[in-house]
Amino acid sequence: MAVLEIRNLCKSFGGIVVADQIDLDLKAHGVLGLIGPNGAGKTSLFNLICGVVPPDAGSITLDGLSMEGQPIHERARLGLARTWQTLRLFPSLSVIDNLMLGPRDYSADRLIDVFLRPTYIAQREREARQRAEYILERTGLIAIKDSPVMDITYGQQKLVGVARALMNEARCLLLDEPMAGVEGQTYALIQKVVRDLAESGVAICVVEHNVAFIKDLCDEGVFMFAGKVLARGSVDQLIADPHLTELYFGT
Amino acid sequence: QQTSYKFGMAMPLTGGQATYGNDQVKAAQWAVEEINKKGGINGKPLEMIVMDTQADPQVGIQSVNRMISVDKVAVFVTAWSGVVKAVAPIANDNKVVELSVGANSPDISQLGDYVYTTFPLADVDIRAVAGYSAKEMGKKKAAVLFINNETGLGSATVYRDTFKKAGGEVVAYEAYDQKATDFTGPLLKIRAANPDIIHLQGLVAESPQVIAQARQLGITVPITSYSGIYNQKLIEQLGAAAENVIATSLAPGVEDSPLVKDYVDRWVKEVGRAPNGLPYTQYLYDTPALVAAVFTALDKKGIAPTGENFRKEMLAIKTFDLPLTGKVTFAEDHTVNKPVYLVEVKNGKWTKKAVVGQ
Amino acid sequence: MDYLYSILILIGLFIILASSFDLVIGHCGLISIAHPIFYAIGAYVSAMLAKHNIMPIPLAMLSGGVVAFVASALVAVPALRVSGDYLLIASIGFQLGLIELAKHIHEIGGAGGLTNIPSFLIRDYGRESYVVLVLVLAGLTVLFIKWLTQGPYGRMMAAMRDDELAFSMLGRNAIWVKVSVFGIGSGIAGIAGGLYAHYFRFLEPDQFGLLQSSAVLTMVVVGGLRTAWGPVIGALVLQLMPQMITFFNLPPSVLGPLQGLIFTGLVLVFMFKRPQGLLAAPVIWTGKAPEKRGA
Amino acid sequence: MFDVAVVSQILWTSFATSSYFVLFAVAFALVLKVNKVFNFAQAGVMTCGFYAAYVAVRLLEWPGFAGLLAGIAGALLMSFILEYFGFAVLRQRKASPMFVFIFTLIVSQFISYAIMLVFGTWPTTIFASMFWPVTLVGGIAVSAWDVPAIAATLVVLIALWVFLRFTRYGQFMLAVADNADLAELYGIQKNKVLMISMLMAGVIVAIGMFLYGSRAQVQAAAATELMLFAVASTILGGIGNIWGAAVAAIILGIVQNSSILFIPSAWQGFLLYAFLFFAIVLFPRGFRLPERANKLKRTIRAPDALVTKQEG
Amino acid sequence: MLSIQNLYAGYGSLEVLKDIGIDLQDHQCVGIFGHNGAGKTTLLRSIIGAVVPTSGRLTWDGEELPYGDVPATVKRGIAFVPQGHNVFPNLSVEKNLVIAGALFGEAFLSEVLQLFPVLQERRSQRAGSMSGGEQQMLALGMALMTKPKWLLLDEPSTGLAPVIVRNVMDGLRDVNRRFGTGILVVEQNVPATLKLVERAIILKSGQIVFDGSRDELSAKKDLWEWF
Ligand SMILES: Nc1ncnc2c1ncn2[C@@H]1O[C@H](COP(=O)(O)OP(=O)(O)OP(=O)(O)O)[C@@H](O)[C@H]1O
Ligand SMILES: Nc1ncnc2c1ncn2[C@@H]1O[C@H](COP(=O)(O)OP(=O)(O)OP(=O)(O)O)[C@@H](O)[C@H]1O
Ligand SMILES: [Mg+2]
Ligand SMILES: [Mg+2]
Repeated sequence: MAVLEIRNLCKSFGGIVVADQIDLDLKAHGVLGLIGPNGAGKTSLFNLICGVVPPDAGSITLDGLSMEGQPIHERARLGLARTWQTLRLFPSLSVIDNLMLGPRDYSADRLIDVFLRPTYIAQREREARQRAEYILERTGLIAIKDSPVMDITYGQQKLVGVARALMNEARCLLLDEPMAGVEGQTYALIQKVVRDLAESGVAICVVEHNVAFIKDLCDEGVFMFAGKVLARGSVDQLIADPHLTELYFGT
Repeated sequence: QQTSYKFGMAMPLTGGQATYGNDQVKAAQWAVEEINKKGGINGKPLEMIVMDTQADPQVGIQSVNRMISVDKVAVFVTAWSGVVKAVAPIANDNKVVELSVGANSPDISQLGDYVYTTFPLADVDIRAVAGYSAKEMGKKKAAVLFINNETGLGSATVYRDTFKKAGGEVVAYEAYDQKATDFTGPLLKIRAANPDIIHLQGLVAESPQVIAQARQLGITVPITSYSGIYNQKLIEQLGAAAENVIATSLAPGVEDSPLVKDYVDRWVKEVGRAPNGLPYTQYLYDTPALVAAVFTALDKKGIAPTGENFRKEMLAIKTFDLPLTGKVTFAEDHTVNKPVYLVEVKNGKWTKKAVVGQ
Repeated sequence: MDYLYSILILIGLFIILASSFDLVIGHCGLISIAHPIFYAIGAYVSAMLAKHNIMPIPLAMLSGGVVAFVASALVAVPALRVSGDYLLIASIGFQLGLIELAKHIHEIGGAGGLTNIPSFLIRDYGRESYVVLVLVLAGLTVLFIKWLTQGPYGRMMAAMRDDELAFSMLGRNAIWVKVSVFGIGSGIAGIAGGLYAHYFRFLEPDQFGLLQSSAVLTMVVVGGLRTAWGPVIGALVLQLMPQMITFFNLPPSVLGPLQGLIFTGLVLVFMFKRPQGLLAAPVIWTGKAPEKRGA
Repeated sequence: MFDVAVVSQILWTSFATSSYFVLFAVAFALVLKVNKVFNFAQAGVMTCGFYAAYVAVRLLEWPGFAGLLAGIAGALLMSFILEYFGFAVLRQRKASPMFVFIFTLIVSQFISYAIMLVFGTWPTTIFASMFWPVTLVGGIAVSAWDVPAIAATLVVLIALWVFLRFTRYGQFMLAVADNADLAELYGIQKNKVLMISMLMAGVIVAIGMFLYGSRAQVQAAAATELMLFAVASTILGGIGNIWGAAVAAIILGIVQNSSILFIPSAWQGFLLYAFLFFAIVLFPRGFRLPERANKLKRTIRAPDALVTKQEG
Repeated sequence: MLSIQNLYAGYGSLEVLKDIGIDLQDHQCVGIFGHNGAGKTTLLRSIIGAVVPTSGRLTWDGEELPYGDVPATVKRGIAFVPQGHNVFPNLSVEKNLVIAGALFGEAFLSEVLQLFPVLQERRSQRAGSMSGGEQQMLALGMALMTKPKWLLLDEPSTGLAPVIVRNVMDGLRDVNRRFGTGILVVEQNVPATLKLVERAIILKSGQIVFDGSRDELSAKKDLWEWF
């Protein structure tokens, strides 16, 4: 059964159609690669799923629950996590503090709890810190865990974004160009992290222009163009299609 | 024994009201110099401690506290209703006399044993001008235009009630906002009501403009106001439009007393202009004289000049004859009563019209 | 001595006001300058409750805080949805609107002000006791805010200030955080209002206008935004400086403007010398010292 | 009460008086947009402009036009000092926006005290007389001040529009407003552009003050109140939208003047603020025009082969 | 010739670049590669003047570049496309291009629009609402509008689809040939870049570990492993 189901999703900005009757399923244990030329509507699709942009029509369900009209944070609470193409880290926090906000545990978020259950909150903090350190370890960022995020390189910032999304033990994870600007050596590392996550039952969707990366990572690919899903199949199949190749790689 | 006698002076020296406060303090200062030149309090100098209140209660509280605790004054002079009320508990608690000069809110009389006013309350001159308009000038339909703040509202009510009682009818009763820079709306409403006299209760800052706009809109009936607009500048600014404007004064004018004339001449000579709010400065000029009179009496008897003694002695003397404002008598309700002088702009000059309640 | 006491009390009250304002405007990044109106609400509510003997004064002060807390929600819930600069104007509208309203309500003294507010503690234990009370409460406020902002909740506020969208995407409710913090800050201001009312015993609506806002804001910013002790230093310096200037013995004819000139001039000098505030906040949010926050 | 003559008189006069509000609001909005400063020191600049004109006309007895120039010079000087010795320094030292805001607040107080010290506190006007003769136009009293004021404002607005739209530095201002650091990468000198925008605001404000001061009395602290109105207009007009601020200033001006016809006078102040509050709650983004997205279209298409394949 | 000698630069106490010496011939195409954090961005930012070097010399044809004065450097003919946040988000695409070129002589707009047809299509769109890749194209176009003699690019292919990467690389080669613009490009996408550049420099922890022609790099098997 699909974790995330998108049916007949439509959205346009003026004359620009970014989602044209999109139907898409994200399955547990799977990594779906989303490719397509610039401006195809990939980021917009993520924005629609997350509630950043309201759709013109269509429905999105997560684990069978409709997400219509839910605000962003409610969707995240249901088990949706994403990274941003434009980073969106918290510049006034250090790397580890950026991650510490990630866990999908909101029981201590109410101000009243700060007064009433201090020990509980302290315990939560410890757990979150352990988890953050574990994830930083796995993504190779542990050495810079206390640096301000503004002082680390672009490539590292990208990884912090991915790591922050990993903190949320989400049902469905959306990665928007996680590798853009990241050095080649890190590819294997991230691929392993993402694959492990998929194996643990998470549905993952990755947007990437680095086809080699997508090919190694994804079970299946989707090709988008001008807001439409043009094709779905294994990444090799997509690349083999001469029409898609022309659109995406040029001739 | 005392080597000098101190009293406090807490006035707005900055902020929106400083226009008046500064000139009033200057007047008081001249008076203190005068008194000291004439020998002070039996040869001992009279000292005035000046503090800024910004006409703000909180600042006023601090200034007055400072004068009482640090400078140990037995009596202090202050003005502006907010400050006068805010510092009243301090005066009462410390048994220090508070002399209000120019706060015209009627509940002054209920502020406690140590709070007195040397200035007639607001209703005195408003009542006089309303009564005079209805009775002597024979006006039947009045319009009231006032600034929408506490004093404006209070005075407007007094005018309306008095004018009605005197047999007139108030055909328009309009307020404008404190921040307004244009007065067409209320003026048009007044024009539509077709009054034969208009009473304007505003601040110096905008009153000339209100009159100018009234005349521009073709309203030619006489306009009365209170002492705020009684100054030479109004005539300069408005020219012919100032004709038929009537103001009040709670103190004798230049024509009534040679001392006042000397006083105004001194302003023109030393400062280059007439004081802002002439009558108020006259009262302030006279306050040190009042204080000095009490101190002198205490000094003669060899009584320590504490607030308590000051109050007792002041009430014992009861009536004071002061240089610029004439006789003043403290009434049972802590207030004083005075005659009201009416002045009118005629041929480009302020001319005396009448004295009410002499 | 009254002079000294009233200065100490005002310093204490301004420490409370400035610290709680810093919580709202600095730590939470909510640009509202209406803080004094919650101070006013606390003051008026407490004064009225005590004046009419509805409850004992300490309870009345607390109720003032509670009413301020609730009132803040009136501004926060609708206005925070749009956040940023719009909160600013909504808050100004709320502040000046309430002040206008208060001027028209006779029962609370109208524009002329509310007099004869019962005093508290002073009669039985002397003024010193009130000074102690205010200063102790000021200390508690500072420590409380320090504790709150250095804990996990402080981290949430920092993140929300930086990027609300990314913050929501982590499943956290930005509006709720803002409303809560705004409420807490306003509630504290409300209690301070009660303390003011029962010492100075006179309240006037115009006291709580934009002048007061800018005074408190200056304390926070000149002292140092987002620092525990910055607002304290700001309150101390900006409260004491004008008092010291009154001892300069300036000639009365130029006294007012000159005092103002010296005061604002000195503040400008401070601002140039320390453009991050007298105490500068660390570049990034740092919680409690790491050794403490570990096991 | 609601006859045509009254309503049109009110509309006309409030339209004329909104001229200076428009200027103050536009200047404020410009500095907010380009320099990213809530410049409360504008009150100080306004005061300087006014008193410079006052000195020229009343004390030196120059003609009105020279007075206007003097006013502009005064405001320019103040703006220059403010930017060169104030904002530029603080910017370089990386002061936070809130800090700069407080700085402007203190500067404006400082200037007002300094002016008080020199000129005293008595309110005054630029010309000795503040009475402007009126002509009746179809029953409406049009004062000799109204038409020149409206004309001057229009001229300023058009000049500003042309400047921002067609001149190089106007374009640079937009760029610096958007991303000042990036602008430097295209050879744009940030400091110069920011200075120009401050100076332009100075000129605009001086003209506004000249208009205001020839009709109403001004004293050292008066500018603050006038400026607060500009702030409200700027925010209502949508921050970053200079023309929105101008429109908001006119609307606010007219609302304030004509509300007397509908609202009991005692409640005017209160209702104005209530209006402000609810305007924000109901129109949270200011009175903003909808974005012009409709013109956009994709012209690059997928090859037909693909589209048919998908459908088939 | 753009020459960098004994350059040291960093942020506060952190020293990022250590003793960098590079001579860049006019009209050359040079690629800089290296790990995340190697100091590539810092190097470009020092040249353009956004980072003030702690020591060392930056000269162009013997003249010192104005340290720390970005506009002056740019006006001399050096353009820089930073990584991310590199367009004016609230202005239209066309305005972005016009403003970028305003200080640099007659319009060059049509050439740029030809290179990136999407920009032509979106002339009136708000730049901030464009997709990541579209913004990257716009930023490149803006840099070209300044008709630079040297073009410094910080990871220009980030977020671009392969077809566009190809276009960009072709376009850059074209610019280099037609106008003689020197190109200094920092890239992670080594294969694509190697088709463009004739010389490659590899940075490691702020120091140059390799500087040679493209063929030399291809020959060095050990360095290849490294990527
Ligand atoms: N708010 C908006 N207004 C107008 N057009 C928009 C808006 N947001 C996105 N677009 C347009 O919609 C199209 C799809 O954008 P989107 O960001 O989803 O592309 P993408 O597939 O993620 O591309 P890339 O790979 O370059 O990141 C783009 O052409 C973009 O210009
Ligand atoms: N503003 C800054 N303040 C402090 N340190 C910084 C700053 N910018 C970069 N650094 C540090 O300088 C070093 C080099 O950074 P630089 O951005 O030059 O690397 P890079 O080679 O461009 O990496 P990437 O490929 O990830 O963009 C890094 O260790 C980084 O943490
Ligand atoms: Mg995208
Ligand atoms: Mg880099």
